Amino acid sequence: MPDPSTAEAAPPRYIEALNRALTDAMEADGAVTLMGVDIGAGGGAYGVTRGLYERFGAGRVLDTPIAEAGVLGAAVGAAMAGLRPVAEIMYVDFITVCLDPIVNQAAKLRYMTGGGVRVPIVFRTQSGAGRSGGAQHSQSLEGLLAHIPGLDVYCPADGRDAYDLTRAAIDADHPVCLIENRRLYGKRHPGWERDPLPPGKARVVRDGDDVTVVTWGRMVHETLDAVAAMEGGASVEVIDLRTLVPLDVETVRASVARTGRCLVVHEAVEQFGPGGEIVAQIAEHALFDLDGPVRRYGALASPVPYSPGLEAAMLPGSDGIAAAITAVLEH
Amino acid sequence: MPDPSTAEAAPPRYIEALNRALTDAMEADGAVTLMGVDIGAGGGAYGVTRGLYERFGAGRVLDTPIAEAGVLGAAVGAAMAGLRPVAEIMYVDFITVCLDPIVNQAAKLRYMTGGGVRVPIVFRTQSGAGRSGGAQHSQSLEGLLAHIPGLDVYCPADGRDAYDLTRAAIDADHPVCLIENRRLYGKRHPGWERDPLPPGKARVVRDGDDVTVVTWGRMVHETLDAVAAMEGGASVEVIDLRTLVPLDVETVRASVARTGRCLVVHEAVEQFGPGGEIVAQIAEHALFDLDGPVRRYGALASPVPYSPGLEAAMLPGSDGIAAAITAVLEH
Amino acid sequence: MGADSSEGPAVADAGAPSRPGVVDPPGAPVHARPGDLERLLGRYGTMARIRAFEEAVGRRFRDGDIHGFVHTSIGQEAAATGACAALRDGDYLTTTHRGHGHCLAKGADATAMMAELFGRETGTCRGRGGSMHLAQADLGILGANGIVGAGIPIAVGAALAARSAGAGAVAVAFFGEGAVHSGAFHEGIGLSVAWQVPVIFACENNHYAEFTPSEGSWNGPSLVDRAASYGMTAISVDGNDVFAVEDAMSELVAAARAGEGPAFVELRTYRMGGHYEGDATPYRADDEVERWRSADPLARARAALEPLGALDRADALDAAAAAEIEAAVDEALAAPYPDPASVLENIRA
Amino acid sequence: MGADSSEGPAVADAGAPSRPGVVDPPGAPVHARPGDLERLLGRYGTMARIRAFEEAVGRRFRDGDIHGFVHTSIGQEAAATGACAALRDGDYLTTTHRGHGHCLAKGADATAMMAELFGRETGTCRGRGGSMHLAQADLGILGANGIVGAGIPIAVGAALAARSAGAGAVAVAFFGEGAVHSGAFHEGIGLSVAWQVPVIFACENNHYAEFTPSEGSWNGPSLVDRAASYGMTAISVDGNDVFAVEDAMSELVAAARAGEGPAFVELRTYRMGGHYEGDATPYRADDEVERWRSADPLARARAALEPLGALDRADALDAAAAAEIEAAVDEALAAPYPDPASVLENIRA
Ligand SMILES: Cc1ncc(C[n+]2csc(CCOP(=O)(O)OP(=O)(O)O)c2C)c(N)n1
Ligand SMILES: Cc1ncc(C[n+]2csc(CCOP(=O)(O)OP(=O)(O)O)c2C)c(N)n1
Ligand SMILES: [Mg+2]
Ligand SMILES: [Mg+2]
Repeated sequence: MPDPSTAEAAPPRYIEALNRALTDAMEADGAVTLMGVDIGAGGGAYGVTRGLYERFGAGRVLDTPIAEAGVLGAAVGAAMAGLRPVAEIMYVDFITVCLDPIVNQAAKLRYMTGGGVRVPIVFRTQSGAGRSGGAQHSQSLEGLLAHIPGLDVYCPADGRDAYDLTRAAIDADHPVCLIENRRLYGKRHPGWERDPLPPGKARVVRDGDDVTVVTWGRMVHETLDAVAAMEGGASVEVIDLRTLVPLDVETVRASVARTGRCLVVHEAVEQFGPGGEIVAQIAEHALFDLDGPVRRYGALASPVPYSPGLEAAMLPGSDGIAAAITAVLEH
Repeated sequence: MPDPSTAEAAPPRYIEALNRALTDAMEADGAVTLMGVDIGAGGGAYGVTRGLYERFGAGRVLDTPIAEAGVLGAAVGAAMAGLRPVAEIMYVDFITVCLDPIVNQAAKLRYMTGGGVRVPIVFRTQSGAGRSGGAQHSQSLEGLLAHIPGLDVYCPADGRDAYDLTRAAIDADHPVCLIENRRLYGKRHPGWERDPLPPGKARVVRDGDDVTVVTWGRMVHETLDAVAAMEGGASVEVIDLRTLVPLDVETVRASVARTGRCLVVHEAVEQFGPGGEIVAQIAEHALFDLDGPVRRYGALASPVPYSPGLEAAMLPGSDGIAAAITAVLEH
Repeated sequence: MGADSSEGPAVADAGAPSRPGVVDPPGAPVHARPGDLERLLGRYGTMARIRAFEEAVGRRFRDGDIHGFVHTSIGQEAAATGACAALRDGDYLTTTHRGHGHCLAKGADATAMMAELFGRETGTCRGRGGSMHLAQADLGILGANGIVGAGIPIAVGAALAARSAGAGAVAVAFFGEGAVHSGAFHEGIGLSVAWQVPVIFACENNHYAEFTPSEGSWNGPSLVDRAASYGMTAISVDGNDVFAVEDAMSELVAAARAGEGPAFVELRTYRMGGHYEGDATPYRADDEVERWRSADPLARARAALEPLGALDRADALDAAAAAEIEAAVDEALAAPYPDPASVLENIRA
Repeated sequence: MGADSSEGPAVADAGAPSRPGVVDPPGAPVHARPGDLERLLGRYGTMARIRAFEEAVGRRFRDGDIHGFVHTSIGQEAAATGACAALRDGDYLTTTHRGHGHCLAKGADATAMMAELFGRETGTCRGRGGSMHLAQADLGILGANGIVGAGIPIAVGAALAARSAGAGAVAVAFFGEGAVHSGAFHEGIGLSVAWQVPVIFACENNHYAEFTPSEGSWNGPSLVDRAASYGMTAISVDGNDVFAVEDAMSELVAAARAGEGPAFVELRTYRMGGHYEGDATPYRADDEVERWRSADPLARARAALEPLGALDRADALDAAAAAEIEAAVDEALAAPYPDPASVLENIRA
């Protein structure tokens, strides 16, 4: 997929990779149809869909009123009737107003009909705290979605995956929640020339022997920063899960079998959060590989506070990650 | 609280305990106000609120149209303005149509206002699969709610707790999700004469030395059935968590420190489900107490199928629990 | 959806106070002209099949062959039959927890439907869905739904896809009058108006939402005024007159096919049974039910067939329907349950 | 809510195609009689304070003192001022992401509000909420809201509680015209009608929802027709004429206090700034903004004050507002940030 024309000197920004993936998917298949609030003429709240309205027209890039439950329900119907909708939820926090079409309709319809329908639909959304978005614009809710059988959950951490996972999500014949990270939109990440990986395949971002850190999304970069800044030269393996569902337990298990120690890092709240699944998978299947406790490091059990100092205290960051790695190593 | 007059020979049914708790709370405080679809003149889909409309009138037992998001939003406003609403969501599956008032409003308002408001509200709902309710009427979604800071989550497993946790939920000055189990409604459980326990306190339902089973809701009874039927006389400790938030990690940890083995059982889907939190708490803080892997046993990662045989294959039941206990013991 | 009678007390014996009555039933015969005989017999046959199906459902439920919640549509056969008569292959519909009639009228096979209710591998959904999730994509039946209102935006989306496909197909959303208060109704209707897609909102007003009478309970406008306020054609018809329904729907469907956008129709009818099988309906007066019995959609069709001398043919259709459904029940009861090992099939595609 | 300009490309430079224009502004002076002078000066003073506050917000945002998303209400001061002038202590309101004006007009302290925007411990919400979650329960301000439409049912519930309390209090839900398509609007309004509670739905039609003009985009009825269809009083007033707003609101509020149930008012106004601070508004024509500048609510109040010979007093109010807000900014900037160790306070009560 990285053909010569896209393997330019500077890798595209994450947001450009998303835009390119949408463009390429729309070029490749006339059934791909975008819908969402301000995604058309306005180009999207953050500009992800910029230019698509002009290129593909109002019939394939549908601006909608602020009626997300209706829009997503319509996307479900459109998917069953032959389109491949990509419906945007401007912030993942807003799934609270439109969860039924995701959870009770899209996720279940193929199963409930005994395979009688396909629901090829992408729920595009984004999260990303740390900029005083306030409690209703800062949540990381991928754990809720990952708990619902029938939904894939993809969380690209860099430009390459932004492109590949968007294409994979649109190509899939089942519903996918694609959770972008808005604090990565403006970033150019190395690795654009990488071969694409499919969903369900984790990526070892950094090799190491002493401890395995399992993470995804923006926390991949926070973890790399933490490791780079750590004294003492512990050898840290960093795994980017890329997709929570499907979950690549094998790669995690193989790494932990070597390192004997594990830390799971995520931006979501720790309490009943997605990290529990990964810890549980290890505790259930790799307990005797462990030389020390497997730990989670996520956000505190609090709504996201507005004030920067409070927010920093609530969210995981590179300092905290470094401390958590050290704690796991020292145990 | 169990005064002589209520300590009758046959314990009340679970549903009667709920009804009595609502009645007593409404008698005790004129601000307690019920609202929901068909809870008034109709007495509730399952009869939990029967008689309350006649006793307290239409001003305190409000029938509503099928508009759950509006009703719950109104409950939030009413709570901030001095009432103590108990809002019913007929099935926990329907939180998908009304999650915003729960997650983005009720759960966060006190925090977001720096303590400026109190939101004393109870979201009453019920779950309980295994009777071919189909994929949209059979989910166990307590894990979603437990992941949201600001929400308490109570799951009474017997009549005593049905009463006590309902009273505690209504008395709390913060939002509580009270998840009843409809397959327990008709049951009379021993232990009605027990002293009430507060939320956040787990209950050791059965003492044992070889393995700890942590569970809640209807699975408490399935576990007891499994243990009763098990051959070989393994000594199984059974803990009913009663409330997921607050979570009584201490009782679990102390038990596991003794038994060295642990199984978490829940009716919810295992994948990214609530069991992960409990396993993770043990793996993080009690790893070296373990003599074997800590395991989860929950529902398969599937929408709940309608056909009884499929549903039985998907849900945890006493046979499966017995097998899981045996597996944990044998490891 | 109803009481789990095996384990909890049913609501059936609730002593609900009396409630405001509902409107009087319309009782005239179906308005048919002589040339309509064959068409009327066709519609009567469909209604008879739905009636026979629902009656069998009631019996099999009481016998324990139907495992989950089940809601029948006895008394509402003309709405399903008349509305679906206005549709053709390629058109879509969504329906509700009370959707057996719509599925049959759109062409679903009674044996496969019954097998679905019995949870069998040969069911329309291979036993995975049950009554509340009946669906058959190749017939355009995009599903019954257990979430009130949820099918409305789904139909809007199907209509959007139909418009994109350009073959003139339409979508119909069936729903009860209880759904109009939901956000899904408002958002779905709003989108249909914004996009001007070919969808018909067919609201079966059977006067009750569960145990609550819909008239007079919530104030607010009539169903037609409510829908018209969004800026679309909105009409109300006698939903127990199969021709009245068919004629009205045919007009609305033709306009939608011609690109004139969405429309709404209220089908005034009555739910003769309980909300769910097992509901003893303490919340409504017996004489109300009796009064509506005189407006039975099948009886009214027979009243039109009588002067045409076709009652014997109607009897034959009744007999054929009874035989078909009996055979369907037998065949479905003999069908295998799904293999439990297949429980994880079809979660992803 | 807007671009995180520090890290992603802002939408500001999007080359959006031209869109249909919006309605022409109403430009007449506020309609005041001589006896109204003191009242008009009072209202003018509030509007001047809101204007000064919002302008300071813009400056402080550009200087980096305001941390999150922020949406100002320049051009909409008459709506907030006139509407809140009809309220008294004990009444409730809910507002939106664009709620500074409503909070000030209902009596919130500018210093505490500014401190909140700066994330300080002395803020109305101790720095936990920020602009989108401003609240002050003792003034009946039940919160700004980051979820479009969410405040509507909350106000309905407050009105329910007010009715139970029996002291004649009312609740006002402020929201933008973009919210009327949401399920929350429909369900909230529907409940208010069902329950007949004392709530006023105050819809500020500033003609844009983010980057999308609201006129002509979604078809459907006018705001007033939409609301009237639920069976409540629904009126539209010139939202840039502070007296027109106050008079209309006073009537609706009096009726609500008297037990006549909910009502709706459209306040026609215009958002002079961008959707959020930093939005360069490529989606609208400069001349449209210029035309609306002639309808500036403060200018129109001044035009009424001029013949009354009170312009100097208006100038004094401007100066006082400027001084108050400047002091508020200084005091708020000097206030401490919350102690990070307090991050887990007030999650449960
Ligand atoms: C969102 C939601 N709320 C509540 C229910 C429970 N429920 C099932 S059917 C029903 C009444 C529906 O009434 P109506 O729409 O008139 O349809 P009818 O049953 O009369 O055909 C209710 C409240 C539900 N299934 N979904
Ligand atoms: C449920 C939801 N969907 C989308 C958004 C993003 N959003 C924030 S403000 C806004 C436009 C609101 O327009 P309007 O109601 O007219 O208010 P205005 O900004 O004009 O004051 C949108 C779409 C949101 N905050 N909540
Ligand atoms: Mg009905
Ligand atoms: Mg607006």
